[in-house]
Amino acid sequence: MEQTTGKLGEDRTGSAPAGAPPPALLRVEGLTKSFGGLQAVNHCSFDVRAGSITALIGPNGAGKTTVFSLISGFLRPDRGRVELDGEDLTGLGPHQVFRRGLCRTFQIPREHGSMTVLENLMLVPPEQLGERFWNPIVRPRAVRAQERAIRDKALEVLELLTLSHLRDEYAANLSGGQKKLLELARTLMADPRIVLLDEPAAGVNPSLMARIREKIVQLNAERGITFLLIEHDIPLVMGLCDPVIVLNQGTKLAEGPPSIVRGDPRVLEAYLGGQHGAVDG
Amino acid sequence: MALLTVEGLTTGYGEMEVLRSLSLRVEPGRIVSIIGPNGAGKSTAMKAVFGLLKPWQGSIRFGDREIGGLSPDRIVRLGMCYVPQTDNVFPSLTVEENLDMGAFVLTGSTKERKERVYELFPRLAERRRQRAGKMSGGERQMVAMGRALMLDPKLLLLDEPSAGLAPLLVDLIFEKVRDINASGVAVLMVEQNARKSLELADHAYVLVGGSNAIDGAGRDLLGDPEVGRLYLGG
Amino acid sequence: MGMGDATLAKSLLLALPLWFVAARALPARLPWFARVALGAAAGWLVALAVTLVVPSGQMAYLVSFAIVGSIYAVLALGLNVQWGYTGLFNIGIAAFFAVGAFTSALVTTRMPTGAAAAFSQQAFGLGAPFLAGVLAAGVAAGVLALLVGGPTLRLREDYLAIATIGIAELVRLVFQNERWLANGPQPLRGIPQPLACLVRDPGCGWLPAPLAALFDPLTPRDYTYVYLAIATLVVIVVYVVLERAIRSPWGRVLRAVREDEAAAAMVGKDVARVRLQAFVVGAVIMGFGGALYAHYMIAIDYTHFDALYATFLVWVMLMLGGSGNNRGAILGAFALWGVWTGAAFVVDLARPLLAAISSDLPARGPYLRLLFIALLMLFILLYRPKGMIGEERFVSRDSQGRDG
Amino acid sequence: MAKALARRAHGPRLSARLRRALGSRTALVALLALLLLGLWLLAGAQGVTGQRLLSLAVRGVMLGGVLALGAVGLTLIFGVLRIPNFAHGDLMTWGAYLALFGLTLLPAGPPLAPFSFGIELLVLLVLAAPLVGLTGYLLDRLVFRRLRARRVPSVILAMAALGGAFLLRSVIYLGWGADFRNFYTGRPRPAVELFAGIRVRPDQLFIVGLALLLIFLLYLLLERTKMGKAMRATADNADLARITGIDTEGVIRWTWLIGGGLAGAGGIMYALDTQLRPEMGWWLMLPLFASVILGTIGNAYGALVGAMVVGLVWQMSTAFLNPAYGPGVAFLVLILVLLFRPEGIFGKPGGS
Repeated sequence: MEQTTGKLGEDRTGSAPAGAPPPALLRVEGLTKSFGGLQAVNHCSFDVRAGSITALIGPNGAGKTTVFSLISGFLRPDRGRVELDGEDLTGLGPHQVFRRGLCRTFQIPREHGSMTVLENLMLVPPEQLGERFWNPIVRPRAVRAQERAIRDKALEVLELLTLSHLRDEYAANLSGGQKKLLELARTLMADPRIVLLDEPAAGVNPSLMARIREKIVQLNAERGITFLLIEHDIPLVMGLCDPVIVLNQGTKLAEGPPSIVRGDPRVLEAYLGGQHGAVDG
Repeated sequence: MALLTVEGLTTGYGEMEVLRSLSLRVEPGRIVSIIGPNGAGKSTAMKAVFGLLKPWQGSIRFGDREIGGLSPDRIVRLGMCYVPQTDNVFPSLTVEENLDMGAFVLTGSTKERKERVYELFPRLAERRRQRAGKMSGGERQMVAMGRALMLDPKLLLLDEPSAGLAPLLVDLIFEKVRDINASGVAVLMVEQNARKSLELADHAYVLVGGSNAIDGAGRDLLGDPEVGRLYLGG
Repeated sequence: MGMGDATLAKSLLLALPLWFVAARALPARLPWFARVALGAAAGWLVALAVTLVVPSGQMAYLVSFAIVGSIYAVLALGLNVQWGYTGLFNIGIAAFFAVGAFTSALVTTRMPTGAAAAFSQQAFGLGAPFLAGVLAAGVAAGVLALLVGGPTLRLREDYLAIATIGIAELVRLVFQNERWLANGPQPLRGIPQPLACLVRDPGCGWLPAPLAALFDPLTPRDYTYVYLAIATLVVIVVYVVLERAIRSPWGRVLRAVREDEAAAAMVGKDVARVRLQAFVVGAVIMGFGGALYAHYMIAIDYTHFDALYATFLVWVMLMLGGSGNNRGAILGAFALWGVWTGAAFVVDLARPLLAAISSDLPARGPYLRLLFIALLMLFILLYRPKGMIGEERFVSRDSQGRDG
Repeated sequence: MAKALARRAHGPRLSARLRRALGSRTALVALLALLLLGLWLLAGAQGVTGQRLLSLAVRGVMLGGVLALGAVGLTLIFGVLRIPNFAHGDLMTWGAYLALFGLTLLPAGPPLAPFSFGIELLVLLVLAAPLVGLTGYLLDRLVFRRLRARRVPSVILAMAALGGAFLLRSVIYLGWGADFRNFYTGRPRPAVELFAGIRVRPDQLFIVGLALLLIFLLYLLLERTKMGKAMRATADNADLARITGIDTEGVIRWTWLIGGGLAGAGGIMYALDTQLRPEMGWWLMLPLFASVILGTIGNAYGALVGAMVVGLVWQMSTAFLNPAYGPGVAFLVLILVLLFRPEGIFGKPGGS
């Protein structure tokens, strides 16, 4: 198993025959991380298929958010490897991972509260001309032209997520659910290949939740964005995601279509507490 | 009379409401467990009881005294100790010094109390000169529990004592909880390991979405299919 | 030559900063050319009135006050980029200030020759024009910032403070001890005054005749008027450039990093690089301030760049005016410099009282100002953390959705 | 073999591994040893005799002792209260001037041969050092405590400390002016031979002795007393200390009294060895912070080790460098630590 990574893995992505299962866009292998004696993530391996909406579920403390942080470069793994479309991401910083098309959101939204919604979005596109100190002075026209283009794109994204009416509102003034939508909107400004959503439904009222869910489906279908999401709202996961990956004790416990995972006694066991369940049945 | 009575407790972080009108009771000398799916507000309930979060509404009574809004150091002096889930030892202090810190508010010799803790956790007695930061997760949990016991509390709050521990250690920790309880200390604990904690608890509350869903004797809930349904959402 | 002629030239030189202030103060709905014209008229009228009304002795004092105020304003603007917009705690302003001053001095002076060479040493003297000196000052300060910021800006924030204290000390030690570099403990003299030909007798050859005639009545004693125009011009240019940059995507990224580092990294911003950029830009501006100082003083030595004058006062200025606000930085610089110089008069008046307390005290009276400023700083921190006008809330230039 | 190769492919990138290796404790210690060796060789190449180098090393230990008195307090305040105390150097100055003030009040006795000072300086040491601690605590009550209540970030605390530093210095300027002063003017301070031709002044031996004594007393306090353990506990985890019922106000009080007191004693010793100047403490700040960071923030013993290293490097460099650059050499040590192992010798990698 271990030997099959290097070249072979690349070949697989490169020349997948038609009809074969779609290749893995994101591949996590043997990821391990401990904090002061506590093993948060333990030889965790899984693949995320391109074009899928994959869920990552598991009981509290299973290491889900840590896995997200390891993938997106906010934490360095002690061991293991993260690959995006065959490219090694391990050890890159968050901004480098971002530029390769992998965006994440936080469980508690991290909006820039003192900026307007529109500014929050306009911040996102990488390598903006005006981000270099001298350009606004030396090349004001080019900077403004680019700003306008970015603004148009931001307005489009806001339109898509039905947030247009809030564009000049300071982000700090948004409701919890609106902030979640804003997080999603920010990832869209980067034309991501894959988006990691950390509990998109937490603290969101049902009607807004329905909208977020609808948008995820739409973005997945229309723009081909792959989603990997951590979620505690099990009904939501069951209706939206395929496959579902169950994490327990920092490692993958089960994976499969929602109906099968749900019927898996090991999963219920993990939730109700019997780590033994998995071992001694 | 109940040792701890929580009635209609509502609180949260910032603007986010996490607990909605939560009520629970702990009788003297009992083990009470709070279980529930992720994000149900279990740890938040614990923090609110211990004064780490200000209640927005409702009352928290310890004995016959209202403690809602008191600071943790005042609550400690009333006889309630709290063991947080993580970062619960002083890593650069030895085991013995960690225990000394537990008895900080006491004056006079604490030797006898320390011996009692060592009796309960012989493993700590062997390692009393070792720095807590160099110990395994299970040993740290014991140090933290031992430190809380130094004050001879009437009520011990445990936040997920089994989190992150290997299966064998989980059993050991639960055994210790039983021993602690047998020495006359009431225990209120939050657990993700629902099955184990239900086996142990005299009474248990299942929290869903920040409020009580069901409660009952631990053994009864253990066989209740409703509990599994609440976890995996119907 | 009559007095009246000099008044005209002086008032024209004074009109420059007033023009800018007036044009800014006029309502924005007026077209820009109207604001420029009205501002010019208003600025010149005020300048003329001031020159006519205020006695020339006091006027000279006011002008030199305003020059130093302008130099401090440049330093405060530089610090505002670092602290106000990015949250970088630099307590080694003196380092960048000193490097700027000595660089400009070395670039613009000539190597001492003849007898002077025995008393005065310096590593090089290019005799380059003032502008080249200013630019070189900025570059040198910026390179120094790159060297200090590189290893420290990726670490926790207080490490930068410690490293900047260190670099300020190191820079001071170098200029104090290395005689070959910039005359060591002795002052480096003969730093040229830009545009001095305006007040000298042959006049500036390149100036068109009518203008030359206008400035003709000025005597070398009036040079400070010329320098005030130069100093305020630098303040205006730095201010305008910063305002533009801060309202561009650059400023947006800076604010994002300061407000929430992790969130900025989440949207792909290289936090360490953004910080380094802001740190360098701030240091370059401080370098300009140093150049401005050197050419005003004509002779400089290491004692001019101690932590009190070159770092602490600048901090209190920015905090007093309001960090995160360029107008606040300028306002704070002038206000505190006013307090500092004004306090000298108060201390003078209090001399008999001080003498009554202790015979040593009158001579140490000036230190009362330091006591006062230190108390002021603590007061601001405790009771008025936003300063006089507070942080400015704005959105970057093209981020308003309304006209889109 | 194949398995080993595969494992390598799974491991972190080469750059990351290299960084980890360079950031290890061994690497840092080796680096510092190399630095010292380099200084030694450089001095040797310039024709400095071995005896003089040895004598410089002895002086380095003495300077290290003075620095340690400041650094230990600084690291305690940093670790327990999270205040980067930029007023610490000026607290040292304050101690020296308080002693100078006391000397004008007390009758000057004869020197306690072979030392240059009389019994009165020892009395003043005992009086002035606690006063410095009290000054620090006062500053905390009036300034830091209010800022803490607002939960400001640590840079704001650093800024307040900077304000405190200049406040203290202005008081010193007002009281004593800007001139250089000495505790005793005109007293001879002959050097005696220690061993192998290494000559030191007896005062300097006293300084080292006192520094070691005070640090030993601090060791007893931290390891044996309840308050000392509570201080270490608070440095470890302030939130946990609070919920355990530790008297955090008492911890704050004692941290200032001890940290400030040690700074005061250090200032008096430094002034005894050199001179009194209002800026003397300010210029010590860089070596102090270098010692603290080298020895890991919050670790009192680390600060002692750090101070010794800085003292040694400082003195050794004077063999071939203008002695004025001593504090600048401390800067070099600081930058090396920040580049390779910012958590210091005794810290855990990745911990702040």
